[in-house]
Amino acid sequence: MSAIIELKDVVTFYDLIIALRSISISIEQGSITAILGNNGAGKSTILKTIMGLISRQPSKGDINFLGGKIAGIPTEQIVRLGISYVPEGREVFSELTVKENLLMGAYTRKDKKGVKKDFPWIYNYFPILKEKENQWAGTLSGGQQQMLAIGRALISRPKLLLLDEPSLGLSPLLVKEIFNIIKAINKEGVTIVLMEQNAKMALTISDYAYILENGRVGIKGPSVELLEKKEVRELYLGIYSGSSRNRYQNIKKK
Amino acid sequence: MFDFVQMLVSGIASGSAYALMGLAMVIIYKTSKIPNFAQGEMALAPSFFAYMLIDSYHLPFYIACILTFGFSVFLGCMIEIIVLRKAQKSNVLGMIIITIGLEMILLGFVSWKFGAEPKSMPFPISPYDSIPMKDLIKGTDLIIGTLELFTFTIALILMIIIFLFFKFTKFGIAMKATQQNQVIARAMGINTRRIQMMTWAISSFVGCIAGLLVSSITLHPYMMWDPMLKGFSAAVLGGMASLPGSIIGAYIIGILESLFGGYISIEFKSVVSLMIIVVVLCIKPSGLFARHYIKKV
Amino acid sequence: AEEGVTDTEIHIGQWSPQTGPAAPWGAVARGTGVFFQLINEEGGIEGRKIVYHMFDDSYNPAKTKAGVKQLQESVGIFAWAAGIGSATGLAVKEYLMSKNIPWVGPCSGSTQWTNPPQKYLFSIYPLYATEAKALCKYAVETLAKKKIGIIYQNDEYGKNGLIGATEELKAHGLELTISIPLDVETSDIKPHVLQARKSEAEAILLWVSPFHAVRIVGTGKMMKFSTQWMTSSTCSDFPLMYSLSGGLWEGVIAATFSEFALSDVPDSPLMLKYKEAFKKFASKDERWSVFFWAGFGMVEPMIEAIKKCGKDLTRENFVKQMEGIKDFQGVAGKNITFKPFDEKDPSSRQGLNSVFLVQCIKDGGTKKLTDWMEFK
Amino acid sequence: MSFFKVENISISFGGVKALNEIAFEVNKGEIFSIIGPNGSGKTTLFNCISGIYKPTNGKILFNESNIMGKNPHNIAKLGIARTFQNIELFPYMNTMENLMIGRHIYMKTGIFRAAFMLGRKSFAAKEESFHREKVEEIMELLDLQSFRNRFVGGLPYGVQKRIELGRALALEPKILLLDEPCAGMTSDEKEDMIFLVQDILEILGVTILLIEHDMKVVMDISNRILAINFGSPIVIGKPQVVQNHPEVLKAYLGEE
Amino acid sequence: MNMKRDYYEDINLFHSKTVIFWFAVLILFLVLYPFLFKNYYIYVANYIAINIIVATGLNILVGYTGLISLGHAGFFCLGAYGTVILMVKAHIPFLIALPLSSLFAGLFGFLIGLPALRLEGPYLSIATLAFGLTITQVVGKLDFFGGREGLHTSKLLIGNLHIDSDRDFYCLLIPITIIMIFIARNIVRTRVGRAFIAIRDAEIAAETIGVNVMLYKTLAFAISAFYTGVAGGLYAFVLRFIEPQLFSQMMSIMFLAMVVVGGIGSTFGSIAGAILLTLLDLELRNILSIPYLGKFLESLSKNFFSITGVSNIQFIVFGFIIIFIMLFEPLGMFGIWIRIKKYWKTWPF
Ligand SMILES: Nc1ncnc2c1ncn2[C@@H]1O[C@H](COP(=O)(O)OP(=O)(O)OP(=O)(O)O)[C@@H](O)[C@H]1O
Ligand SMILES: Nc1ncnc2c1ncn2[C@@H]1O[C@H](COP(=O)(O)OP(=O)(O)OP(=O)(O)O)[C@@H](O)[C@H]1O
Ligand SMILES: [Mg+2]
Ligand SMILES: [Mg+2]
Repeated sequence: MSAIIELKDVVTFYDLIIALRSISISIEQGSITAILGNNGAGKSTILKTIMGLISRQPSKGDINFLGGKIAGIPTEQIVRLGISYVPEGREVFSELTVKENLLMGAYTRKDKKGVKKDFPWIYNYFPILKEKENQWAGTLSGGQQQMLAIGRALISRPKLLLLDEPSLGLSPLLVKEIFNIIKAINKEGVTIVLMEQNAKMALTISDYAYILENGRVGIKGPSVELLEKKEVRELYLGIYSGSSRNRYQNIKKK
Repeated sequence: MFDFVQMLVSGIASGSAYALMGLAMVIIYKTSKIPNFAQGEMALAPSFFAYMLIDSYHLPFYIACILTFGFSVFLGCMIEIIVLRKAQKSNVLGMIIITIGLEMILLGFVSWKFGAEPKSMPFPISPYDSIPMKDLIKGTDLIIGTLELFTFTIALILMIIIFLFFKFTKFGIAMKATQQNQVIARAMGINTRRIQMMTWAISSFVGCIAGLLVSSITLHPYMMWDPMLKGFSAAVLGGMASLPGSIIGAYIIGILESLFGGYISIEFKSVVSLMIIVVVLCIKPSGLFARHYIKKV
Repeated sequence: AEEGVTDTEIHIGQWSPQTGPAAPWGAVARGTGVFFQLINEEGGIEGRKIVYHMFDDSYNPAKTKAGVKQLQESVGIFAWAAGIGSATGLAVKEYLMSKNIPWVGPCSGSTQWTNPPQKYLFSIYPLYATEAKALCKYAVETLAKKKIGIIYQNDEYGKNGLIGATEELKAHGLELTISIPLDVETSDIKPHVLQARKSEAEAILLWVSPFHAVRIVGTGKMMKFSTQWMTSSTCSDFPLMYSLSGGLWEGVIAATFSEFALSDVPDSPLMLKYKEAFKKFASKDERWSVFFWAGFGMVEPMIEAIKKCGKDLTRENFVKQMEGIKDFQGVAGKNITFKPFDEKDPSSRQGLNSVFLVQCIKDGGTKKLTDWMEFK
Repeated sequence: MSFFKVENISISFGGVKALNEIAFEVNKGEIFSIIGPNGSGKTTLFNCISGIYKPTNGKILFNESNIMGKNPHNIAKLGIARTFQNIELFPYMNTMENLMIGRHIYMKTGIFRAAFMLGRKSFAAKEESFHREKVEEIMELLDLQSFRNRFVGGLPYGVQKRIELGRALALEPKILLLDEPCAGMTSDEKEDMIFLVQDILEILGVTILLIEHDMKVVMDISNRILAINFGSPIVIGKPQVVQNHPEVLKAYLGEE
Repeated sequence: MNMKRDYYEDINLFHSKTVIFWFAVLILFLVLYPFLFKNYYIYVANYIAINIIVATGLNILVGYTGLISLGHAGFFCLGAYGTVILMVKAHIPFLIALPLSSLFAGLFGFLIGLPALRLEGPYLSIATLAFGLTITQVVGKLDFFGGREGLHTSKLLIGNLHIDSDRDFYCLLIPITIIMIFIARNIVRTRVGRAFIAIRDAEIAAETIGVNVMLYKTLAFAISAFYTGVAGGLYAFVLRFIEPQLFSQMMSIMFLAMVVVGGIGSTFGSIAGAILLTLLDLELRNILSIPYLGKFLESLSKNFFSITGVSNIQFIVFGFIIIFIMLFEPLGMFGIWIRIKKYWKTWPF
């Protein structure tokens, strides 16, 4: 199998602050890739860089999608190539209704009929959205907004789906659902990149994973292997040996 | 009684120009959340352009008109590309000041080129012709200006076309999406730049029609100030985000002013109608036809 | 020597709105400029050329004051000529008077120039009330109209018109049938015309800006309201008004105070000279308009007084010569006369009290209706 | 006598009942959690308590007095503080100032005293220094000193969450409402947050109402839990009880 | 790390010795100013000082509280007329009349603040605009206020001192301005100011942390109206003559522009904005007398435009300057100042 998207030595700045220091990532066609890391490690920045949402970035390096360079192209064109994106923190259009939000998700699609057919498909995954169809997205509950953001990304029928913390604020039941949905969509042939704090879940469903540390790729490898690694278990899965209470006290003393 | 009807009719007549200006402002507001204070001057410049074509180059009115439409669209696009696109980082207040700056520049150029003396535009319909309704409705002496009827028709047609266009294309929703969150709108594949450019072009075109109609009465550099302000008030009364709202708001203002002038105080009619708008807004904070959004936390 | 005067130069200043909504009035100051060029071309006065300092105040009194101060202090102005607007003038009046700087011919018919009279301020422009009186008198006596109304701008200009009309009608035992105030900034005048029509007035005075006047007359036609429209000298630029109104201005009667306005009498030699100067000095986009020649008329007496001063051009002497002007006849006005300063007598500083009436005929031409009518 | 009590409050939006006859009681010094599926009305409940929404009926009793219908700022003055699901900080203030807003109700400087803040002896200056010291203590507790002069807008998510908590603590609340404090954190950081919350309880003796979707967190630290669905209460009780309640399992946890 | 620190330092107006030094230099300059410059420049300075007071006050409303106003000329009008009428008709001395009428303006500000509790953005701008128009219309209508003919101010007496010339007035005005700026600075960096910013940035959060939004929004209106009223009262004595049309819509827009071009939410910015825009407004009329440029513009006009409209170039330049500033730096002149400071700090590295 070949790589659908490839980042080569990508460096990204926010003004003068460096956020990504030479990141190289390659994502296999049809796979689920997880990217993990602490707060501020640069996960969201990777996605924003791919989407071209940070102006004049990446400042170095290449991004190739399906063999073509996409670094520096306007966002809307990148989207048209078949990438869709669930931003961090929901970012639904709050003064559009749920339905209109979904329509915007399908903005790049030309087949009106197909879009119409896909609405039930989304509503099937998230029945609550059907119920709230004509409600302003801004008045949805946090979790409902998250569902909307995911639905909005799905309805564009992407080749590559970038998910930034899709499980944020969802109930345990739905978190499982989401991961099932992700798997199901992946089965339909969509490549998925997943940024997650819920490392355990992420590693369970993904094929390959990268762990970022401070703007660099720290550990990478097939997810099954990472699940076994001691440092991963300790730092990202919260499985410790010894009393963790003391650990926190120690940190505080530092 | 006929007095009342006559006042109503003339109120509607003066509402039409406000309606077009309001419409033009709403179109821009819908994508960028800025009240465009340069709207009046964006209508002024094409009107003078038409005058120049007719006066200096002796073009027939209709050809000059068509060229002027082209000019207005071009002007709208250029303003967006050269100025507003560069101002993405500014907040709403900054944008407002930028539109005020634009207003000064456009006004300055027009006055520089044409001087301050009023001119008369050779408009095919005289503003002072009228259609007496005597024959249509027996026993009345109701009078409707020909130009007013024309303006009214144009306003309605334009409104319907624009309304349908926004209603039945994705464009309308995409505009709102752009207004609310440009970055995410782009991430949905919406070409926000093109949308913004188009809205400026359309709005400039609508404003240009308003300008030409107003200029048929007199043509001088400050002629659009009052229609712009009234159009803005009308749009606000209707709810800045609603196209039909701006039209209906404009007619409400026109009628209110007319009735106030007729029955209560002719001097304070503008002020009183503004006061009424404020009272209405206090009851419906987002205008008559826009839903009020309260942020949920 | 006196401030602003050298052996070769006399510095004279004027403010005017060249920008902003009042900019059409700015033609006055440009007219004055052309007039001074004519004087200089003829060799100046006693070997002194006039250096003319005109600045734009956008009709904003704060800017007027700034400009006057700046010129006064940096250049040193001998005297100020004309100056457009009541508010702008009132903002600098105190400053000029306190420094004993002469100011001749403020370009508006306000009562505030001479009430109370100021030693260094000479007003020429006939009071707006005078014009209204003349019109009313004509309407009542000659046209035999009984029902006379007025639409007036709700500022000083309009209100003086209202006062004049009321007074004159009272003298004839009449009252105004209707008086309709009009806000300066409004553009919707239909309610006004509707009211006027309802009153069935036979003659209506328009004490409004030219722009509003045209619209009122036009809307009147639209509303099938026929009456005798009458208006002030402000709206007496018939060629312009005729073209703006698409010919509807025909038949309107206006008060005026200069032969300039007339197209039905042959030009006097003086006038020919002025027209020649206009062709020679004015820029090509300038029009020979009422406002433009007002710029000539308002300063003629001033030049006369400077001439009379001869070599001894001081402010004191200048004022003395101004006071000595009696029955002066330039192109504007009739028998302009000033008197020695008397605190209690406004007429000592009001030079012109006469107007005459003209009617607009085809293509903006004029028909002289009356001879000079004087009101004290 | 109950410390804090909600009596049968209801509210609806456009005909849909977001809260339906919710009632519960919270004891002083406990951690009381509220769980429920998305859109079940948890945040709405917080909004009602803090006065942003006005319920249609029922009562909210705090120290026996009804606070329902009061304005949010008056409720805050009684000592009820909260954090938000989506961070609601003041992005153009630095951390210190964000926390100082939390001291707002304790300060007395009005415009006149502020206007004449001359030298360090003036009332306003003394008050300002005093409260800055207080805030410093909170910053120390939450480990925020390194951000004290940074605008909060560009700070990492986790830090912002902590600042928001700090702002609420600066109010010296008697009751603290936490809306998903651990969302978007790694398990490591969650752990820190848990200990932090427990510390707060220990040191400051604040009563805590908690909304959280991470069951591990909820089960670890709550004294009692209220589960709601579609705005109606399912069950109130000890963690184990709630965790094993069949309806909770079905609607929320998705375990058989 | 030593946590014990002096918190007064945080809030001290002068953070360092250099700031104190420059402040002293500024004061010295202001004291010498009337002796160094011509009367005209003193008039300009007075005019600027008045606009600074307005901008500082308006900034509290627009910059700090985030509410827009297009009607501040109305408050300015109230202050001016209030002061003059109290002095002319009721013979109240200036030093009492000015605060009284400013308080009156502040009261009006409070009333206008009431609709502002529900309105925002364009809706609020129309509401304030309506207020501005109404005030001037009403004042122009009532003969008690001198109608459209305007009013002359009476002699300005403070104690036995005649304040007559621009220089005298400068001596009165500059200390008032400095005090007003100082007070504004103090207000915005303590509790009240923080509450304003909180309302601007996150209203609901501010409410739930105990900020009385209703009170503070109306308070912001009242304070800024008070400031504008003070400025209005002083303005009457700069011109020595007032009439309703002075207080036009354009004036309100200019006030807003000063705050925004200066940089919203910064007192320094408001001062800079007021200085720049006032200077442009007053001095651009002289653009045609600039050597070479003036000649060039005139020949340009002759060939392509019209001579009669040549003065309108000042609008064009004005427009370009404010657009340029806003495009270059959304935070206005304050933002530019910050950039320069940064540049100097890192210079020459
Ligand atoms: N708009 C911005 N301006 C300046 N710095 C930023 C901005 N956004 C992010 N950063 C910085 O860039 C770094 C990476 O941020 P990023 O948002 O990519 O982290 P993340 O891994 O997604 O963290 P989280 O888990 O909190 O979402 C952080 O140090 C952050 O402070
Ligand atoms: N202002 C509002 N207008 C309309 N509906 C609203 C409003 N506020 C809340 N709702 C509705 O009320 C329901 C409860 O919302 P709430 O935010 O309380 O959910 P929640 O329990 O906090 O969910 P989550 O865990 O997803 O945050 C939702 O269906 C939401 O759509
Ligand atoms: Mg992130
Ligand atoms: Mg919630």
